[in-house]
Amino acid sequence: MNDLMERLQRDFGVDDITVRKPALTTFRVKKDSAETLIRELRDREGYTHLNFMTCIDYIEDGIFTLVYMLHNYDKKLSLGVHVDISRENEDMVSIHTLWAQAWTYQRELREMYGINFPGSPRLEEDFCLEGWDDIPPMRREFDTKEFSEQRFGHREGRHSEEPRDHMKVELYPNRGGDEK
Amino acid sequence: MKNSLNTDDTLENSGLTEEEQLLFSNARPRAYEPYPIKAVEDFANWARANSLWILAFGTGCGAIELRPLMTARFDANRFGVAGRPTPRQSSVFIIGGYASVKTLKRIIRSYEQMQGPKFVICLGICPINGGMYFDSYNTINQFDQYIPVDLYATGCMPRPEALVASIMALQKKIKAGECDGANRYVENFDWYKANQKKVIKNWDMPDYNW
Amino acid sequence: MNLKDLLSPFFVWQRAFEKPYTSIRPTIDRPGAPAYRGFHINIADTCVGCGSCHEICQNHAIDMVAVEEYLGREGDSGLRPRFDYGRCCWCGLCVDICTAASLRMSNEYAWISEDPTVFHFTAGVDDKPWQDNENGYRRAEGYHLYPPKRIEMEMLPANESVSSFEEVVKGYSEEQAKKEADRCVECGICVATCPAHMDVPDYIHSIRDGNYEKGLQLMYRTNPFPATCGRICTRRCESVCPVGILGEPVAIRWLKRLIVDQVDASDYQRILADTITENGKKIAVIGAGPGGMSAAYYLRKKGYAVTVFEAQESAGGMLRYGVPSYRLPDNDLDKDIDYIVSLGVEIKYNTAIGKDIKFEQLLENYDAVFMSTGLSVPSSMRIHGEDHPRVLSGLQVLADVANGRDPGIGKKVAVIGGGNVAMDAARVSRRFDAEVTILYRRRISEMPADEEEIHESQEEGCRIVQQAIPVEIVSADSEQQVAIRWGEAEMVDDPKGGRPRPVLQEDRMHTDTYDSIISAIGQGSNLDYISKEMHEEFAIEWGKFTPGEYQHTTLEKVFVGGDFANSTADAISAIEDGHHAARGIDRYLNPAAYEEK
Amino acid sequence: MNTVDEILDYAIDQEQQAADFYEDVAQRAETAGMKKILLDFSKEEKRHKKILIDVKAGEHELSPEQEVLDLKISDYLVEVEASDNITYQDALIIAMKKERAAHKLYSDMAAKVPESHLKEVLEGLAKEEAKHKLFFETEYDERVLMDN
Amino acid sequence: MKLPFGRTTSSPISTGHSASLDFAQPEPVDLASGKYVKLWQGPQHPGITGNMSLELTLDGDTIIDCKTHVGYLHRGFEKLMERRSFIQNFTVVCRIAVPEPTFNEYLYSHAVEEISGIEIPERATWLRTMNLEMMRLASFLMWIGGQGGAFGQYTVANWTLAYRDYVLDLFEEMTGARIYHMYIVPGGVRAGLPDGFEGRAREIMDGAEKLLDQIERVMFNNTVFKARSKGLAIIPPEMIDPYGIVGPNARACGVKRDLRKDEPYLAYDQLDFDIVTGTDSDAYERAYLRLQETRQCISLIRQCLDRMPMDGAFQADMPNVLHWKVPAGETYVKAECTRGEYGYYMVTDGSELVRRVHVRGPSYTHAIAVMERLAVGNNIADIAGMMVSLHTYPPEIER
Repeated sequence: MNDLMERLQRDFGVDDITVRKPALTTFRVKKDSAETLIRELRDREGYTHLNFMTCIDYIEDGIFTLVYMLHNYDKKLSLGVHVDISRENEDMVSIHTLWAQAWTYQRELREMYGINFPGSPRLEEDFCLEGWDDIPPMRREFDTKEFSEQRFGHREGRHSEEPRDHMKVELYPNRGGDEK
Repeated sequence: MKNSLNTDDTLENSGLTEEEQLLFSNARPRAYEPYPIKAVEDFANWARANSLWILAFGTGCGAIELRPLMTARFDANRFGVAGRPTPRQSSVFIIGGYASVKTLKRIIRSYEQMQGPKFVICLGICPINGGMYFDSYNTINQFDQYIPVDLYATGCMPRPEALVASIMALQKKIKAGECDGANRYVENFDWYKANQKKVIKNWDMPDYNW
Repeated sequence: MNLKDLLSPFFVWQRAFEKPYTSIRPTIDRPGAPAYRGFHINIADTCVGCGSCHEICQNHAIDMVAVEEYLGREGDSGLRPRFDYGRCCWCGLCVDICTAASLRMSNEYAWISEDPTVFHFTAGVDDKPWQDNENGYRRAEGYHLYPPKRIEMEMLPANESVSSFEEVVKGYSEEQAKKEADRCVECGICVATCPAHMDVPDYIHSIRDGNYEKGLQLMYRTNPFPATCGRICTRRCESVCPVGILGEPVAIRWLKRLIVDQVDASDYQRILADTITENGKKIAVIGAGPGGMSAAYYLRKKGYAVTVFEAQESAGGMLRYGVPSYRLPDNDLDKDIDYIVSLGVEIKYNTAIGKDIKFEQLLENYDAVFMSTGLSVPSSMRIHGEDHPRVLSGLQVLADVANGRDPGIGKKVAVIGGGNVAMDAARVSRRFDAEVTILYRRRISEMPADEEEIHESQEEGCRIVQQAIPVEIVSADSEQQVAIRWGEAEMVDDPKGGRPRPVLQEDRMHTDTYDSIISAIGQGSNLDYISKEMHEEFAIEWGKFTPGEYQHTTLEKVFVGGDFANSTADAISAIEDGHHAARGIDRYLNPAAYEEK
Repeated sequence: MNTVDEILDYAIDQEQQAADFYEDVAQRAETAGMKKILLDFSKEEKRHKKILIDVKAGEHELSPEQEVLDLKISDYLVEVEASDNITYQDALIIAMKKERAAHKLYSDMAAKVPESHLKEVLEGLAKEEAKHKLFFETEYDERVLMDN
Repeated sequence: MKLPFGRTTSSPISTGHSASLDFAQPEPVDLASGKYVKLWQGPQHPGITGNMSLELTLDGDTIIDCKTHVGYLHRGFEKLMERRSFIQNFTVVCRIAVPEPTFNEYLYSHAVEEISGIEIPERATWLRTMNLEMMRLASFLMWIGGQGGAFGQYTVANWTLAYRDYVLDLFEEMTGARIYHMYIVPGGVRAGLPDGFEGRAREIMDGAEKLLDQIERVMFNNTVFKARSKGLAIIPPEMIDPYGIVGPNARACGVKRDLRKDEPYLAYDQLDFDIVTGTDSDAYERAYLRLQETRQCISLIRQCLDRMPMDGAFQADMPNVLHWKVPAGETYVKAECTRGEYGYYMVTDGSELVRRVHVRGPSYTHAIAVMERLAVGNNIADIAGMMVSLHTYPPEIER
């Protein structure tokens, strides 16, 4: 494992290498070398299985972290390849030629985060949603509760009290911390 | 050939293209009128109550309990319940819990295609007040906003026994001639349509499918 | 295709002779399993309305609604959970978290209606057919969603503690405190119970965040004696803490103490940032105990010039002269008092009203007067021989020790009484190497003293004789000694209610000889400084003031608080009285500011 | 005292005297609070008197059989005087002692009289006084012996 | 013409994807010519497992193109989980896969435990293992019924679905619910076994074993079933990795991969079982393999009952879940569900809410990429049976 990591560091400049558990190591790679690195891992290092690919929205840093989880059946090791891209309209290299399910993931990411993967088949088609007219829902700034309340509404007749506030109002309205 | 009723009382079908508009009717639904003789209507209701054909459209988790219901252990066939693959042959629509917007569109289509008198049972909490997915961006919260509902059975999921109970309750209601869901749909058609169109943003089907 | 495969399916006929799967009457014959998670049952009388179920419900299916009959019950918010069966997913987390174990589930599962708006009910209040169902899900033994046990507090071992006045309770470490703070369910019932209505959940939250400065700020909003209360508070909050119903209550007092211990006194000014805008009005406060100093603090913050008159040579009142330093070290008390003084509160020590200054003078010279002179006169037993020189008062013993004087108790001591003063006197006596016997008229479980105090005094070797009624003090053979005749008591239930009453059994009398007898059966107020004429002006009953709203007395300028004006007679109540009087005084002197509200 | 009415008249008179006594002490009491307590005591005695008047009029019955709890608190306390600056504790002691004395008086009398109907009345009065004593003793137990 | 996978057809086809995975867009089918029919199957169609739809292009009754459409059951779980606390999420996750909620509960709990360093007591690992195997049994029973039903054998469906209900009865007793058990909770499980459970469980296992024998005779030895399933939708070994095929679908063509053995979790390393493999992954082989795995489940459940400690703690010491902060971390945990590798990827940031959870279900590839590929060239009548034979379950695709 260390050998591989050293080589990846040397050849691809990966950083942020973290051993999460014996069977899982994650590292970060630059967007430009990501596809080559993943292809290399698949073809030469035996990481032939793509468990999944997904995305984490770090809205506070303005980036999407794409995660490709690769698995080596012989060594029973998983590699989490992290790739940071900008949240703003940045394209990512498609890996649909590497795994047959990859384009589905890319289609999903397109829909849920709005990430573009040029060349990926059927990218613009609806995946889960239909007639979606808001920002991609998995983005952190999308407030699903508020959306649901506005669009679908809730049945009326609900009202709840906080025990603490209720007791203050009912039992000691003029006391307690009223300063400031 | 535009098989329209060229009166003010037609549907716009604005979701359809010019070409498609020719293919679909723009007639409004008509309410069911009971037989003028009460005994006949009662007999019809008795017959309806004892031959409830369920549309085999598992719209949500509820579908999982429909299978035990229909198979040997709970054997709903003895209540005259049978599953039908097409809406045209079905009289009962069981909404199996939550309905995503995408499914709601299909539900509406299927429901409108069903022959009247037709009945809707909502299973679980989600159609009542959003349930588990009350804050989801893709599931509706109050099913009766879109399709009239005759019975609700709460639970998550309601057990097959609760389903049997709700079928029995539905039978009772039908026999009493109180299942007017389909007529409510007709009477408040514009209200229902407006609600439906509020959540279904790509309305590309006729306003009334039958 | 072979013949076997063709014939094999006919095997199905064999099944015709087996028992069918079909259940004949499914809705009747098949109740849910004994532990089925069906519809909710709440024992509304056991429920305290803490709202943890509401808090944990991921579907927002539980509303806390007011139920009239439970409002104002001790340790009860008066709210009860109301379930929305258009939301509930029957996960049972509400049952798991229920602090009172009042919530459970039945094994009923069918509720069918044509109306979607009916699926709401307040469990245990609304009548539902499953309320009396015996089956259904309950939390399993050994399964917890919060730690039921308190983090143990490190204490000085009893054999060490009796030999010095070193503080017995060591206090939590930061890590321990974080763990203990984690146990809080943030219901806020304690806030209502705390006489001062401290923001308990909030400052506990600040411990979890490690933000002690915020914790200190929160505490000073309602209590300027956090270092003191963090040690010796009677902690009514803990007695109502819902976590304590099934486990041990959150150690609120020790957590409060931790916050103060974490903050250095020199940082108080910066953290609390009490800026004072003088408003030119003068207030006199009589008594520098917790009530007086609390009033002084909150009045000073509002810009009043406050002068405190104290008969003793230091401030603190009963906290200094009545609480031994192994419970409340002097420098911790000083931490609280010094901060109040640092805001510009003037204390006139050794100034007794009535003797050095006339009460009427204060009324003349100040815009308002706050009195909080407490209960300083020990009650007399009124039994024969009580004036024997070897009979001492508990308060006097404690005051002597606080002042560094030898209380002269001898080596074999009897303490009479079961309150905190009695316990303190007993434990102080142990520290003077005396053999201590505590005589109490009732049972240990009925002692008004703090449970921990009782426990620790026993640990330290005090012998408690319960149901012992002193009858007579008699002279002993030696002048240095004294004898007490006491009789055993039987507890008899009072048909009119109230605690069981001890009745002397005249056939079981004993006489014991001691070096001294310390009487600590209660205290009364000393109102001699108020002239007889002035007495007419006040509503005083049984030696105690019965103040009106905002601690206002019938005399326009005078506000009262503390032990002699409340029924609880503890520090935290006095602190709230002082605070409340400060509000009242501000309303009285500055009514314009309150008009709109 | 040979008739029931005579005995009752005596008892009524005793209650009136007690009420007068408290009123007298109240007049002399220095503090308003104390005054109020003593007047309350006086009121209590007047209430007792009312009960006895009712008994005499036949509207109320004494119940000599009932069990009345004896806390025995007053038995061992010192005698105190009704001075001008009397304390609450002492006022209660005086009250308890007074009721105790009355109880004892009626009990003694009941033991001496041979006529059963008179005995019954006296025993009834004794119980009545025992109840009054219990009232004050409970009060003492609650208010004075708080920590004991 | 001979198709690479599937059966022969006389019609010219345009496949969606070629073996090299370069996605050159296929020649558009000239629908206007009237030679071809476009047909939507689903979402309202009894032959569809769960709600999804297949957009089929037909030449006669042969499928020449298949596009899948999912999303009818999309509830946005991953979004919902980002705004619920760690304890609340455990009640949500089971809804992702209705036939097998337990795997979600276990994996979610396990991910949380792994990041926060909670060790669960031994008894809890056994209870979890048994729970998972019972779930597998129930799910396989339903699947066998489905496979039978898809080829017209409703008798089998009536048997297995009814028998599955007995397994659900066990669940009800053990966990308090039939479908959404919510039994495996972060930190352990919610309760031990009720009194007398073991006896009842063994009874039901015996019955299940007998039932499986009967099914083997009436379904697997049935000429019709054989005729329809043999040679249907063959998955060649070279498809396994590029398509990410896992579980029974992969094992049926001889790939010996099973997470329970390869990367043992819970108590699987203490249980005695072998990986079942097949030789030729067609619908029949896959079905037969699942039948054997169902038998294996029964054996595993019995082993659990034999060896499980019957007392002791079943929950680790937990912090107060009302404000539970899980330390920052990242993990991917997986388990072998009936369909193969089910996984939870979790990223936490030290707050009271999870930063990101991704649920990886095997149907993601089985129902889309694999399905689209295998459907081509098959008869439309077989499409339902083929879908069932891939054991797809849409909610885990769209979540």
